[in-house]
Amino acid sequence: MAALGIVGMEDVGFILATYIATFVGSIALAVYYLRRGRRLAAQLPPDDKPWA
Amino acid sequence: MEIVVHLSNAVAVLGQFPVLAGASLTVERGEIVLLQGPNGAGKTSLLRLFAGLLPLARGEGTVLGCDLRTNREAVRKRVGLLGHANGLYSDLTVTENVRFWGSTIGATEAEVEAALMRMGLAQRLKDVQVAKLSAGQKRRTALACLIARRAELWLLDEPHAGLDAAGRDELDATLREATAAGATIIVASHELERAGALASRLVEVVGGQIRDSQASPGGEAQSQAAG
Amino acid sequence: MFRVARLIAAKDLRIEFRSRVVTNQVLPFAMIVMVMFAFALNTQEVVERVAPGLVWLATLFSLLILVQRAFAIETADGATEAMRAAGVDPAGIFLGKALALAAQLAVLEIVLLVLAVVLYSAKLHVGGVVLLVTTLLAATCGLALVGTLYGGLAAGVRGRETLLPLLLLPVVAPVLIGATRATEAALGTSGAVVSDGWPWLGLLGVFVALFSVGGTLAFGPLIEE
Amino acid sequence: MTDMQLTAGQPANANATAESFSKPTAKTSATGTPFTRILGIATVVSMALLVLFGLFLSPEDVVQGESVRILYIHVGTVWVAYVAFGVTALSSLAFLWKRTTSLTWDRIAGASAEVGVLFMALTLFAGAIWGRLAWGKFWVWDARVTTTAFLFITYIGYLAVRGLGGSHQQRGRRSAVVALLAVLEIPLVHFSVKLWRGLHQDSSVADTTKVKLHDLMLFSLFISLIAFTLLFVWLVMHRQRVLAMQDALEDKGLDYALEQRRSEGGL
Repeated sequence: MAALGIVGMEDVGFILATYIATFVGSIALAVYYLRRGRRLAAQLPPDDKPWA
Repeated sequence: MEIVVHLSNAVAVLGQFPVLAGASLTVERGEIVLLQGPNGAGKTSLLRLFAGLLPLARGEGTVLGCDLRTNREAVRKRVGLLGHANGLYSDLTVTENVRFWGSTIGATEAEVEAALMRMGLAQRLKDVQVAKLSAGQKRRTALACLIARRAELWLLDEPHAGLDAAGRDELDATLREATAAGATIIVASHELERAGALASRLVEVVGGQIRDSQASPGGEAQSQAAG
Repeated sequence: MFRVARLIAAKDLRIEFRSRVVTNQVLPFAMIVMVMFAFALNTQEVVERVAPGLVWLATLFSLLILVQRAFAIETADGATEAMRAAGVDPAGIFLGKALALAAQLAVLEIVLLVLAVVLYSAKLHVGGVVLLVTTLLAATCGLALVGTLYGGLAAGVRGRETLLPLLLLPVVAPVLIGATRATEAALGTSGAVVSDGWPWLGLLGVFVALFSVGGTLAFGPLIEE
Repeated sequence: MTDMQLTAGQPANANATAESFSKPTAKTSATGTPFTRILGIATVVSMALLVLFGLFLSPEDVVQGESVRILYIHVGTVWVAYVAFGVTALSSLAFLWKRTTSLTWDRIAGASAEVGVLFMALTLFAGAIWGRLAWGKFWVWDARVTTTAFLFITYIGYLAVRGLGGSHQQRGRRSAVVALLAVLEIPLVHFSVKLWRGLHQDSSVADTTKVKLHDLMLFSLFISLIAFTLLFVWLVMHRQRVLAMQDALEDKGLDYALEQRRSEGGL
C-alpha cells in the first residue's frame, strides 16, 4: 500500500469504494447468470443447448 | 367452390397459453358457418386468427388467398370482425361512429345511411351518443359499422348477444343478404336455435381444435332457398 | 395515409370537443402546477427568471395525462383492436392521433403562457413574437409525435401508467431544453436576446423531422401483436 | 416428441422435474464452454493486473493526485457501457432485418442491454466519485455525463419493454424498435445538453481532463479496456445462453400446454 499510504484517508476510501463496487457488481451479475443457467439447464435436454 | 378460409393444424398462442391447439377447417364462399363450443374453447381466437389479428404460431392458414404466416395484415381490409367489444366511441353519436368506421375503408355517405337503416338506427337513435345507448342498441350500432364496411368475410362473435327479437331478425336478414351477395360468414354463438337455423354448417370447437363439422339441417333448406 | 390521419384527428378532436376533458381537467391541473411552482421557488425574482422553463415543465406533465387520455378513448371499447382489424394504416393512426394531440397541446401552451405573464410577470415582446410562435409550433409537434409513439406502445399493456413516463420523459428532454431556451430568448428573460433563440429552434426542427419519420415507420410494429 | 421432453416442459408451469437432464459428471456451468472458460480466466487475470497496476504500480497524477486511479475503472466501464448499447442497436437491426429467422439476435440485444445497464450504473458511480475528488462535487452538468445518465434511464425503459410479455416474436419486434428509437434519441440529448452547456461554460471540466499521462498510466488504462471488454463478452455470452434456455423452456412449456389443451375436449 505504499502508493496509497501517502494520500489522505478520504481519497483512499473513495478509491477503494469504486474498485470494490465495480468488482462486487460484476461478480454478482456473473454469479446470478451462472446459477440461473445451471437451474434452467437441468430442465432442458442437450438439444436445446447448441453450444454444449 | 372457391375456398375462402383454409386452416391446417393451426396453433396460436396468447401469452404462453395455446388458445388454438391444432385447428383445421375449410370454409367455402357463400357459407354461413356456426362455431359452437364451451367457454374458452377457442372460438374467439379462431375468429381473431381469421381476421389477421392473432399471429399463427404453428401450422398453416390461408384467408381470402392471403397466407396468415407471412401476410396476415393484407387480409384485414377485406374482412369484417365484430368482437366481444363493440369498438365504439362513447362520446360520438351512432351516425358518427358508423360514418367513422365506414370511412376507414372509404364507404360513401349513402352506404352509411343504408347500414343505419338496415339495423333500424336511422330514425330516433341516429343522433344519440353511444354512451346513452343500451347494450343491445350498442350491438346494433356495431353491426351497422360492420355492414358499412362491405366485407368479403364476416366474422361475428356472439352477434345476437343483447339484441331484442326485432334486432335478431334484422341481423339474420342482413346475413342472408350478404351471403346472397357473395360474402362468407363465420359466427361464434351459444344460441344454437337462433344461429343454427341460419347456418349452413355447424362446427364444434373444443380444446382449441375443430372437433366436428356437419351440415346444419336448418341451413340446408336455407342455402337451397338462397341458391 | 393522410386521409386516414385526417379522419382520426377529426374524430379525436370531436370527442374532445364533446367530453371537454382537456378544458375541464387537464387545464386546471396545469394551472395548479404553475401555482405550485411559485410556492416551491418562493421568491419573485427566481420565478421570473425560470418562468419559460416552468411553462414547458407544466406542459410535459400535462402531456403525460393527455397521452394517457388519447389512448384511453381507443382502448375503452376495443377500438384499437378494431382499427387493427379494419386494416387502418398504422402510419395514418400515428399521424392522426399526433395531430389531434398537437392541437390540444397548443391550446394548453397558450393558456400556460398567458398564465406565465400573469403569475410570473413574463413579458411578451413584439420582436420575439415570430420566434415564440415558431417555437410553440415546433415544440408542440415534437411533443405530440413522441407522445403518440410511446403512448401507442404503452396502451393496453399492464402497468402503462408507470411505463409511459419512464419511456417518454427521457426522450422529450431535448424539447424541454430547446423550447425553454428559445422561449427565454423570445421573452427576453434575464437579458436574453431574440437571436439566441434560433439555434434552439434548429434543434427542435431536427427533433420533429427525426421523430415524424421514425414514428411513422415504428408505430405499426409497436402496436402489432 | 418423447415423453421425457414432455415432462421437461412441465417445470415451466409446475416446478416438478428438475435434474432430469443434468449430467451427473458435469459439475461445470451449464452455460459454459471451453471458450468461455478461457475467456473467464483471461478476465480474472486481466482484472488482477488492473488492480496491480491501477492501485499499486502506476504513479499518482501531477494534477489529480491519487484520484486518477478511479479513472482506470471508469474508462473501462464507460467504454463497455457504450459498446453494449452499440451491440444492442446493431443486434436489433439484425433482428428486424430477418425477423422470422433469428431470435438469437434479439437475445443478444437483450443480454447486451442488461449488461450495459450494470456498467452504466458502475460508470455513473465511479464518475461521481471521481468528480467529487477532482472537482469537489459529485455531479457536473457536462454533456457526456448527462447523456450517460439519460442512456441509463432509456435502457432501463428498454428492459421494461422487453418484460412486457407476449410472444417471443412480439417481444423481439417491439424491443428492437424501441432500441432503434433510442439510437435516434441519444445523439439529440447529447447535442442539446452540449448546446445548453455551451452557453454557461465552466472551464473546470476541460482543464482537469487535460492530464499529461505517464506511460504506466496509459498502460493501466489499456489494461482497463481489455479487462472490461473481456468481462463484457463473457457476461453477454452467458446471458444470451440463459435467455435462450429460458425461451426454449417456454417453448417446451407450450408443447406440454398444447397436450393439455388438446385433451380438454377428450380428443
